[in-house]
Amino acid sequence: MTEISKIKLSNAQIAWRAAQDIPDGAYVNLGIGFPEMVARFQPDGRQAIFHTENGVLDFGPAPEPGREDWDLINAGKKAITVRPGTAFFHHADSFAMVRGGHLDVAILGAYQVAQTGDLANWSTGRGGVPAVGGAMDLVHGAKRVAVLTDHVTKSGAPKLVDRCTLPLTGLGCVTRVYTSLAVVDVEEGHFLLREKIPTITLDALQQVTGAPLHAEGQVAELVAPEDLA
Amino acid sequence: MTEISKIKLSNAQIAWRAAQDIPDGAYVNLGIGFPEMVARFQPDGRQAIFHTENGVLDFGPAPEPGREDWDLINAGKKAITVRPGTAFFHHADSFAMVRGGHLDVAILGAYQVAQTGDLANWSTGRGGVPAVGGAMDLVHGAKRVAVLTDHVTKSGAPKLVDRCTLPLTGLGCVTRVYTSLAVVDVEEGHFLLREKIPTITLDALQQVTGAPLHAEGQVAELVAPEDLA
Amino acid sequence: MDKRAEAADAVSHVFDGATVMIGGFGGSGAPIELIHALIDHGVKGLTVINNNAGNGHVGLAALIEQGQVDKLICSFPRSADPRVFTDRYLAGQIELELVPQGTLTERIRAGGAGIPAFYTPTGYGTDLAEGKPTAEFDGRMYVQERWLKADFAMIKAELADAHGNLTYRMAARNFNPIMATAATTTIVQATRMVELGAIDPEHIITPGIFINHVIEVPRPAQEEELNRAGAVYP
Amino acid sequence: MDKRAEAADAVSHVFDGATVMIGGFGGSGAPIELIHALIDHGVKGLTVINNNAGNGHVGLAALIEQGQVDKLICSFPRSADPRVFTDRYLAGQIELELVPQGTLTERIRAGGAGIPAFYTPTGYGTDLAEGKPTAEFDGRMYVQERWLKADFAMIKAELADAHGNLTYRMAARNFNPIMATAATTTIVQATRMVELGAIDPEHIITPGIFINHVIEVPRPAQEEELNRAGAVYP
Repeated sequence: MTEISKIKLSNAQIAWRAAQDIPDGAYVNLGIGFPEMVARFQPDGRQAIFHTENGVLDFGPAPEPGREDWDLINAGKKAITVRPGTAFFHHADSFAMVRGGHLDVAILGAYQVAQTGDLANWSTGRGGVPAVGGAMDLVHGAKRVAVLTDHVTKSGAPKLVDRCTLPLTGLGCVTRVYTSLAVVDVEEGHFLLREKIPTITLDALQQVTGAPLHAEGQVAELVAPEDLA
Repeated sequence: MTEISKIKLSNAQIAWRAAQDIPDGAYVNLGIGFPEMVARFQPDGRQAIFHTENGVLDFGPAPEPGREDWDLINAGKKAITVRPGTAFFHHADSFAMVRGGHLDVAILGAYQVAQTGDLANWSTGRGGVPAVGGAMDLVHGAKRVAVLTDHVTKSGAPKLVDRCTLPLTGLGCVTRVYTSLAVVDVEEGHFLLREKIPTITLDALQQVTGAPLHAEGQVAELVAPEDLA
Repeated sequence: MDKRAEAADAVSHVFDGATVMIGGFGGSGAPIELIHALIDHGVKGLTVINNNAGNGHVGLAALIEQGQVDKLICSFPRSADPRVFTDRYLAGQIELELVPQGTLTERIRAGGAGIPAFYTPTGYGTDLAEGKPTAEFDGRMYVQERWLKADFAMIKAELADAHGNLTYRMAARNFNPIMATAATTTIVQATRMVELGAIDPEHIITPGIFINHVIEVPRPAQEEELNRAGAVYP
Repeated sequence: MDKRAEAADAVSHVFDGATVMIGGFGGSGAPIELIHALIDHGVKGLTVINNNAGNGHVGLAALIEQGQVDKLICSFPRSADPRVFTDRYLAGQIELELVPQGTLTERIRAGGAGIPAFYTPTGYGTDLAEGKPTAEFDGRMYVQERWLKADFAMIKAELADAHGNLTYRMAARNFNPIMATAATTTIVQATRMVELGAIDPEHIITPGIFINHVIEVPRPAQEEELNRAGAVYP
């Protein structure tokens, strides 16, 4: 564990890696929190179009502090801006975009991802006030549903698992997982390892993964820039 | 029969009578053809707001000949005009207004109306090319569904019947019928005679009606202006 | 026809035990002045439908704090300061029906459009679909969801005319147009009243057919700003 | 990203046997130039979804007259001059699925919104609901209807930008915005291309996410006017 925490990618590096898979002009929804970071790392020459489920398409970055207009926010209730091409619409139209399969990619956080593609990311199952928001909608409809996550929990338990033990967000919905150690696809009920950081062995990676990692041919090296902010 | 054809109200008079029941500010859909005539006879000081299911609310009358804009038409594909308050919307929003119960009145033509409120107004059942348009939608949702019709067919057969023999538009949907001889409500599975023209006896009216006419107290006189254009 | 009214008069029809949709997503599009008028009206036992559960001590949070809400139907009862709802919920003083956001949205839209039930992939196989009918279409499983309707909707618009034709302001549009369609009586607070015909027919987002009462509130309070200032209502 | 294209290129992807939604209500909003490009393309065996069945010998009527349509899904196959469809239909050369107009509309909207099935009161107890599942909700009977999707949608807009953000013109809006959402590939003919950002974000009716190809057609033909002039295509 100590070793892994030293070699693993930062959240910014995970977000950077996910951003490399987004083509120019893709329609993308970034989940609240960590996934929002993906917007910062779009490769030069590519411009994704971001959707926020409260009813804005193709919005711009956060305004300068003090310049916020609280009628212009994203799903995380953070202030955003308009840019040429921005469109406003109501919630039913917004979730028609989501549920109707019009997003190219949804990028979300996770508590657990199962090898079947099941996702648990809305409830720790520990009581308190439950809250789901748009998570259960976003996992259905987008052509690709990608997850950004640490490879293990803070206590070292695998987050890529055989079966989710936490309350599910959706069944069989995740297509790719970007972790702090690897890039893993979900295909036909198993994990397919696509990339891993060079400083971990396959065995060590398997040990912190809760279900078998399969591979087809070469597993590529997962290398992200060091100096990401 | 000869006698009835001499004493009966004209279509304009039937439309006039129906118009008297429309309060100021009511949201109204007039079916294609004969029912469209109702718009001409709004009492002074009252202004209904007309809906056309192709996507316009609160439109104005037909333009002068030669001034038509064929992007601005009603459900009958006749040219209309805008006026202060006009709104445009798409078909799904338009039928949400219809199906969602937001219209105060829909006024339609009929082949047959049954005492149960069943309506047949879309198909003569004789083959050819079937066409339904919005008829089946309009009969569900409006708070009142009124029918304008001759009391009998051209061959003298009753149009107010025990059971419809023609293909149905909707079950139990008609609330009031304005005929060339009478005003009849549909209540709890029977016809309730509200008004009749003074020149026909109750017996004679019953004879040209295909189901029993009930009455509660006084049957009012149905009198319409003579000089309607 | 003139639908203009005063806030106190318009909300005076809201009765004990009524179901009330309240527009807004967080503070954007929340009809703060109408909610406060409802607090002044003092009605009890409400079922409220909103995306959230209030923030701080104004607007919906204040309505809950006054003990006027028995049940909340929402997708995300969290906010920067959700204490009012959280405390009452954990004490068992308020019922919560948690609905995925897109399903909440579509249920409201269905209520307004006369669709009593529909099927959605959202929530299938999760705790939030427990006990709901399911069906397979084209090899995929779906959950049947029912429409949502309300006795009253209270919404916030930008421009309004006397017939209730409305526009909205940026992301403050959110739930407002769909809630306007799903209530028996819809009350709107608009930031600016304009002459009939002043809104281009192409730009009207909510046609007046859905609106019953229009209240002009020229400089509406913004929940986010009230909370940053530590406001408490009443 | 730039979605601008030529009509011939955009329609060249339409394949034999494809399902094609065509916008418009009668002639208003009918994308005549796109339909004529599809005639030039010469594809066969199409299933067409439109409210009507064409009028005269241009647009949809011409597409049918060329024998390119095997099946029509519509609500009202009548018009001032419906002979092309009528003759083929009575000769058994074209299949007709007749759908109540609001149900047609809602099925398309459902296709675009990821709702595989819904219940509607429309048509219950009539010939047009024969064989369809029914269910009771709150004491009233409803018919279950399925979504409609298409391989292609061809629509007509007023303004467009390079991302496919669109406005429409008056009652020509009709089916166009909902068909835009329900097809794998949506092709739009717009009367005027404008710069990105030139359409106010509040006034965009169809956001570009639903659009694949935008063709500028500066002076579009109007079906009604073509027919009054006795036009025939090709």
